[in-house]
Amino acid sequence: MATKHSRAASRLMISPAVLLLLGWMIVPLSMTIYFSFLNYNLLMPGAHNFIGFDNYKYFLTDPAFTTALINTLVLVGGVLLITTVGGTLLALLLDQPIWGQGIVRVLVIAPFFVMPTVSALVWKNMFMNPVNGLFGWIATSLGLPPFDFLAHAPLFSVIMIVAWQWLPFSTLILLTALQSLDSEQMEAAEMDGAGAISRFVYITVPHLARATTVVILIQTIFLLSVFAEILVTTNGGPGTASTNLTYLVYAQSLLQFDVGGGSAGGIIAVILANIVAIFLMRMIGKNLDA
Amino acid sequence: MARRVSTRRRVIVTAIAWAVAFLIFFPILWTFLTSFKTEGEAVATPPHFLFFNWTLENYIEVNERSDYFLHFMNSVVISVGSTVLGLIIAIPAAWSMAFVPGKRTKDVLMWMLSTKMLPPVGVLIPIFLLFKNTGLMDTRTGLVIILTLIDLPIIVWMLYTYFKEIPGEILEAARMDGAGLREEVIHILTPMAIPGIASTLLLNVILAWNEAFWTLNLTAANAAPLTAFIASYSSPEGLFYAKLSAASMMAIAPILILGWFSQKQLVRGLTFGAVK
Amino acid sequence: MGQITLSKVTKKFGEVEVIPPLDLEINDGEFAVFVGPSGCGKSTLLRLIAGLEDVTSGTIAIDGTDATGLVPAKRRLAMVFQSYALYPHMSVRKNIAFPLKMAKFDQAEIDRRVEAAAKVLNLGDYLDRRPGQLSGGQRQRVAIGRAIVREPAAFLFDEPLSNLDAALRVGMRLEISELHNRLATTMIYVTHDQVEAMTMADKIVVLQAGRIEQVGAPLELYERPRNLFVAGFIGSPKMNFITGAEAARLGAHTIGIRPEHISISPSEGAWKGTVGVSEHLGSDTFFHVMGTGLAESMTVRTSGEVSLRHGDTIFLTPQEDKIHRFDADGMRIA
Amino acid sequence: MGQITLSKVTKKFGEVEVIPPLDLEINDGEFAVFVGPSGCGKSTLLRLIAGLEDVTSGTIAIDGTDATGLVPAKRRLAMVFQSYALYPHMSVRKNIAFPLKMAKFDQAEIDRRVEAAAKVLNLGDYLDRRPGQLSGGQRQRVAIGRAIVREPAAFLFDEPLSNLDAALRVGMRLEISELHNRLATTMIYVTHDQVEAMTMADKIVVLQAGRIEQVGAPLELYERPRNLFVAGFIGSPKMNFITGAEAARLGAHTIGIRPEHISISPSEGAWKGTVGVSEHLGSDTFFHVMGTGLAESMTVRTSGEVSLRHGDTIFLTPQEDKIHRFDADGMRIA
Amino acid sequence: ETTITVATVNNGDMIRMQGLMDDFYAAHPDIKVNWVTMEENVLRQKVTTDVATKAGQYDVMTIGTYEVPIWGKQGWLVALDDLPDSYDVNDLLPAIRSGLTVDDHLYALPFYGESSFTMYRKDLMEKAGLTMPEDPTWADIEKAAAAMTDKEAGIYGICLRGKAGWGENMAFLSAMDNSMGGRWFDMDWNPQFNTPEWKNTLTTYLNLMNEYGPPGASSNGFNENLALFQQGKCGMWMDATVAASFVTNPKDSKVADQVGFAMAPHKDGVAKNGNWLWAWTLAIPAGTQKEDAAKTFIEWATSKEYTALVASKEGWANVPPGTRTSLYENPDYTSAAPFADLTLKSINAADPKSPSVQDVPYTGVQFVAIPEFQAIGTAVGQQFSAALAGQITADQALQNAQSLTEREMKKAGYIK
Ligand SMILES: Nc1ncnc2c1ncn2[C@@H]1O[C@H](COP(=O)(O)OP(=O)(O)OP(=O)(O)O)[C@@H](O)[C@H]1O
Ligand SMILES: Nc1ncnc2c1ncn2[C@@H]1O[C@H](COP(=O)(O)OP(=O)(O)OP(=O)(O)O)[C@@H](O)[C@H]1O
Ligand SMILES: [Mg+2]
Ligand SMILES: [Mg+2]
Repeated sequence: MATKHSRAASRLMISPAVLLLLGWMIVPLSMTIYFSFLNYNLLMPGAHNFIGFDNYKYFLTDPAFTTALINTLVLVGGVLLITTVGGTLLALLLDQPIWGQGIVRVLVIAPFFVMPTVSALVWKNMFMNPVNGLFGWIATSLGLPPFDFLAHAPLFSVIMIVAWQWLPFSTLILLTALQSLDSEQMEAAEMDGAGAISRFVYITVPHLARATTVVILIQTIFLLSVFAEILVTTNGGPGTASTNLTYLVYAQSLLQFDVGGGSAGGIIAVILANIVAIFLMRMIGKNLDA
Repeated sequence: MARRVSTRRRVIVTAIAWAVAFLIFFPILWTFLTSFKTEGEAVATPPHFLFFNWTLENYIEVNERSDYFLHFMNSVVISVGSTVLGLIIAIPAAWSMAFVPGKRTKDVLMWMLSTKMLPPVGVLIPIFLLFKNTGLMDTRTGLVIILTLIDLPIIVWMLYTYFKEIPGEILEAARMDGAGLREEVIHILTPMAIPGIASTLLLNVILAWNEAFWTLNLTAANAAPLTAFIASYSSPEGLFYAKLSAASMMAIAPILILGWFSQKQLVRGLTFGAVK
Repeated sequence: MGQITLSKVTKKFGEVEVIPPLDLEINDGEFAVFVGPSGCGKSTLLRLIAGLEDVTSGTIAIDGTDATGLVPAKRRLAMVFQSYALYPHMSVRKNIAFPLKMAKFDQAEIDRRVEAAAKVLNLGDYLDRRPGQLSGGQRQRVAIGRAIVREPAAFLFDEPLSNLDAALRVGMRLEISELHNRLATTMIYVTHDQVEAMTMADKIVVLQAGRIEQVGAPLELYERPRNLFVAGFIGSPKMNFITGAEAARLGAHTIGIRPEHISISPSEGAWKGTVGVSEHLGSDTFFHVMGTGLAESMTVRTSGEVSLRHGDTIFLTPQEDKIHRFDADGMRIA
Repeated sequence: MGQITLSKVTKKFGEVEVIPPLDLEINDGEFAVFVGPSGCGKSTLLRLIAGLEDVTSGTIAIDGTDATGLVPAKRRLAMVFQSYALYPHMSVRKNIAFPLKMAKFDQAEIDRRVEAAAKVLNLGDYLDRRPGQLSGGQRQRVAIGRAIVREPAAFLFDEPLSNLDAALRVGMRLEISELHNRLATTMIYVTHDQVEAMTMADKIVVLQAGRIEQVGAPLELYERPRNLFVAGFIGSPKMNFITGAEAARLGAHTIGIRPEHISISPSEGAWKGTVGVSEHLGSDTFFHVMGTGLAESMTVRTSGEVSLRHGDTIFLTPQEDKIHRFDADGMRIA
Repeated sequence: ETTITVATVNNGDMIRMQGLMDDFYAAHPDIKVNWVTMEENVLRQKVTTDVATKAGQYDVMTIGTYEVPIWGKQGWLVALDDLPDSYDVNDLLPAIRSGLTVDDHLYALPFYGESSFTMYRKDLMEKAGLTMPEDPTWADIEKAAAAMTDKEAGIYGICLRGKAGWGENMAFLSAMDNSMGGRWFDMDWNPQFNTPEWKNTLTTYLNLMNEYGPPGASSNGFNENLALFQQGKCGMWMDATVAASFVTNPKDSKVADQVGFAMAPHKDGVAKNGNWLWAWTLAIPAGTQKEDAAKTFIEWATSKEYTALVASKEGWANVPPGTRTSLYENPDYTSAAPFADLTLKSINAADPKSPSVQDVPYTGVQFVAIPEFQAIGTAVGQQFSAALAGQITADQALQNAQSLTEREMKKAGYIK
């Protein structure tokens, strides 16, 4: 495979993608870094003087920062937990012989196609709204006071909405993985005296490890930048109860038009995202090789 | 494992599966139903499930108010355009990673993916300024470029996992048969990877269709896709559930239908090499 | 202990009857080999015995007790699969220990048995590797190790060597034979390799389309095939079949003569023909002889090197006592 | 035309030298077979000739012109891969036409040649099928078809039959041999199957760890192996090797004698031993004879059925003129 | 032919205008209008970014009284000094007009204007045996709220904004604080959240909402409350005067004929009502290539003729209110709109130049007209919203508000 010709060709062929992505990373990022050292508010034109690390200082000491950091982790972790556990259970269910499997699959996959904005709007208004929403109605008809999801469990609500959107994804990957499990392996375990639960624990779960890693990697990429769902439902609130890093940076740069502060926040978010990325890559790199 | 599954068990499992699927699907169904209600019925307590006066009023009103077709076409052009452009760039890259792997191939792939983790808000203002200065603001071209860039890593990865499954011997055979690099990619690799390319295309059309940050922030009137269309229904004055539902259905229906028709394809491609 | 008795066992997949009613007895300690063309039901039969498929009707008894309704785990049988079906995420040690762990043995006993199995199979050095890091032959041994630790009543093998390369196959064949000699446990072995069947079996079961064509010791099948199918199936290169006048002369519809039972002469003999392709293996030479008027081509084996060229005329003489005679139904005429 | 000359060719993968400097000449029209143990560099050598890998040093000439730097497409060689590497998305016709299309032949010429190839290979009925709808043997033929249409200077085959089942393998082996007779084009064929090597080759190249151990006609290698490695590698079952006094008696460090060159007798002979495992194939029986004091176990082949039981005492007599003698370096003593 | 792009907010009057464009096109066949309708927050974010970076995506922007003075001062807007006589610029309500004027240049034309007042359910008041004074105090309100609340029946005595945002809950709370005698900053720009006035404001607000408000109030903004009120779930609602036409429109409102109006409440003894002043206006960003067409359009959209057009097509009750004196002198309007009187009164009562009974260094009633206010207002709004959701106490909220405002003001250099 590897002759001089093919190696040269390989370099040529990969370079457009690499160069584009490099450009995509470097150009805006260096502008962002530059802005992050300026006193630059969109609403105040004129000289944008250099202020050193002040923007970073303000961003990092913002009381909302720690909350946002924790919220980001809780959000990503929570959704991952729900989608992997739920996805596994659902995949197991769909792997059984059932009537109308095709239709069930179609129903289950549907949320994945829904725009985040739409799903957030629908959940917020038609389900979670305590007065007009269906959940409120269900609670009232059960004689309970309606629960105000977005006020009293804002982060949880956002997690639920996001998890709803991503559940189909994990379910499908895990289902495909499940179906790829060598049936001889299952039979071998059966011959070895393993019951249904043992087979699940010792054979199925390890078999799904690789698929789960991929689910985690892909979802983390998208979950780190969850934004529309928060903007539409809670605006990061009440207080900062559902503000994640992305939203905090958004609030800084687009609600306050503080480009300097927002850029500093963006850089911090980039750094944190890369820490997560490195961590994930380690994990996945290992698991994908095996 | 072809042992008998008792009918009773099958009935129970089927019932559970249908119930769960129905629950998962319910929000969409409910939106669908609500879109045919009047605003009053939309918030009625207790809710009306099926027995209400079905009306198309909301769809008519939404259509009058917004140029749905323009937004729809924008969405189509932007999502398909960015995906196709992405594929054109990604196919050679994936070829070289899959068939001429070097020591750093994996690192390059992982680096590419990590660019996807950059929070877009962090670079919005720079991009905004760049777009302004290059005249890309509010153009389909601009959005196609941006979405191509943000989805490129995913496209490369998906193709890479697909290409890796293609035996290198076939490409070598083509080389022996006198094919140059171009012929090899065009006549052999691409057609062989059609299922993979198709599912990559589908997934990325969906991702691009639903992308709501850049499409909202870099468009005004001309290039605004359906994400912008839905943004104008998010909380208007007065009762709006029915209109919101109608607009929502109009925004998601095309991709939902596409997704349903191609779900087999999509599922195969979605696995990102997770399943061997 | 490990006597397995199948009585009137049938198996249908949907409407298709893959196994018509079938009786079979495998004695304790016996090495039984199932052979037959692809799709004839070898694997299905093995899986019925293992309990991985339900019989459609009939009974399966193990050591005299009815096991028809038992789940696989309860039948005290161990199976080695064609793909080995090792658990890829467990070390060799864990793989081998798995059945014991499932049977709730205590750790000390597990360790003891795993060590013992590893010793028998020469796996000591690999206990902490994953299956992915082993060669084909080593994997094979792990699969066997997993089978032996439980001390089963019988072993079931489904084409365990078909994934190995030729050289390794020979080695593993001998190892399994030795293992059988050592453990003296009943083994049922599915293969479609002639040589494996002939060299390993105490008893060969020849199947065709789910029916048993013949059961017997290898040489018995070789020397006295019950019908044309068995005659053609056992032996390589294939027996030469001759119909027509020459067969009628011997009072048969078809006669068969193996390549090694024909002698060759440049000058005189029973049948005359011309040499076609000849294959020189060093130790033997196979001549394909054409134009004898008896069959399209007759294969003849000679030891060592005989130099005959393409197109040479030669004469063939069968060893009369080695001629097999079959009637119009293809059954042997005794 | 298709003369291939390798001079001082070496190949390193990173630091590992897989092929040390190697010279080899393959003549026009010759059928050369590369054999050797797994990992010895057979495929690598073939791929170097094909141009699918770069040589680290040395030159490869085809028909006298240096081809070392040429891309595969320019070398006028055709290759048949182990997996056939058919293009699954093209019909058989398109598959076969592909090299012609790449060479920009006009459509009429392409059609003519495809038809001709299809006729030669009996593929006429399948031209519009996809590879996925063909059997293993048919696929094999399509791969060959794709190779022959371009009328290459030479064909390269990398274990083309190893994916086929035993019966088909025999058939395809004959077909390839016939093809070679018909086309008289140079062929280089990699295999690790003894029988293929012996029956097909004009010239066998035995490789070990990238080095050529011996080059010669099949029977030459069988009868006069240049060293111990070749002696042990060619022939199945393996040659028996004896060292020590018995060898010294014949003025050698090691002597070798093939199983078929030893005769057996219950009462008298040169060497005495006891019968170990015996393998009855019907046509032949192999006895593993122990306790001779010469080697751990000696293999003896007898034709047909000889009834000896495990533990019987027997006497072996080698055919003196068939004894191979080797010196302390393992080289043949002429 | 010129195409102008108009960025606008998705509220009822604006959407109505989009349906009436045929009239404009008939008069100006050479101009085509491209609408970009957005939710308020998105709109604000996009037009601000656009105008500040001079991206030039829009030729007309819908902005509020908060932006106009700031942007006008920056030179980001086209001054509208040469309006034709037929436009009758002097007809604009003085309070509104002065809010859109910087250094004697008018920078935007008001599309509609509003103040805030109290809307209540006459039937429920009657049932409770109470009457609503025309100028109620907070004590009156609390009494009425308590009397009207019937949670079993899904009736909540009072609905107020709770959704965080400087234009959402903070609009209401800033105005309410004024009516309690408080202010945002003292004359040295020190935030005042540590004063008794703010404490009083917040505790009163929280008490009202917790006892008598609907569930989920912390995510209710204007629109959510409107929906609630229209369904008859609210006894009282203090909010923008424009809401009046919606809640009295029988097509959308179940309680159309039961709505009464009163001034925004105030604390006993404080001579300021909690009424704000706001207008949605149309402005032209400096640097647009299509200034003339844009001017033509905004003049049409804010003209008397447009008002008449709406009246003829949709009835007088639906015309955009609060911008022209002539409207309030028109008997057709005053008779169709029972709330006209109080609307005008409320608008006139609002005084952005001196919003509080105490002295302030800033202008604006429900906002502080400095660029930093959006950020601060929203951040404070989040704290108060969190207090309403019960996540923190009122004291904590005030304390957080105080410290974060100090922080931002320091960062911006107002205080050392
Ligand atoms: N689960 C199944 N459903 C339907 N038919 C089946 C099933 N399993 C096997 N069969 C059919 O039963 C017949 C016997 O199959 P079986 O696998 O036992 O053959 P085999 O002798 O093992 O063949 P091979 O040598 O190819 O492994 C075949 O015709 C096969 O198609
Ligand atoms: N791309 C490569 N990179 C590094 N080492 C390689 C590569 N390809 C082959 N090798 C090494 O070169 C040696 C020769 O390999 P080659 O494939 O030529 O053997 P082979 O004789 O064809 O074996 P087999 O009979 O198993 O096909 C082996 O040790 C192999 O590990
Ligand atoms: Mg089988
Ligand atoms: Mg090889």
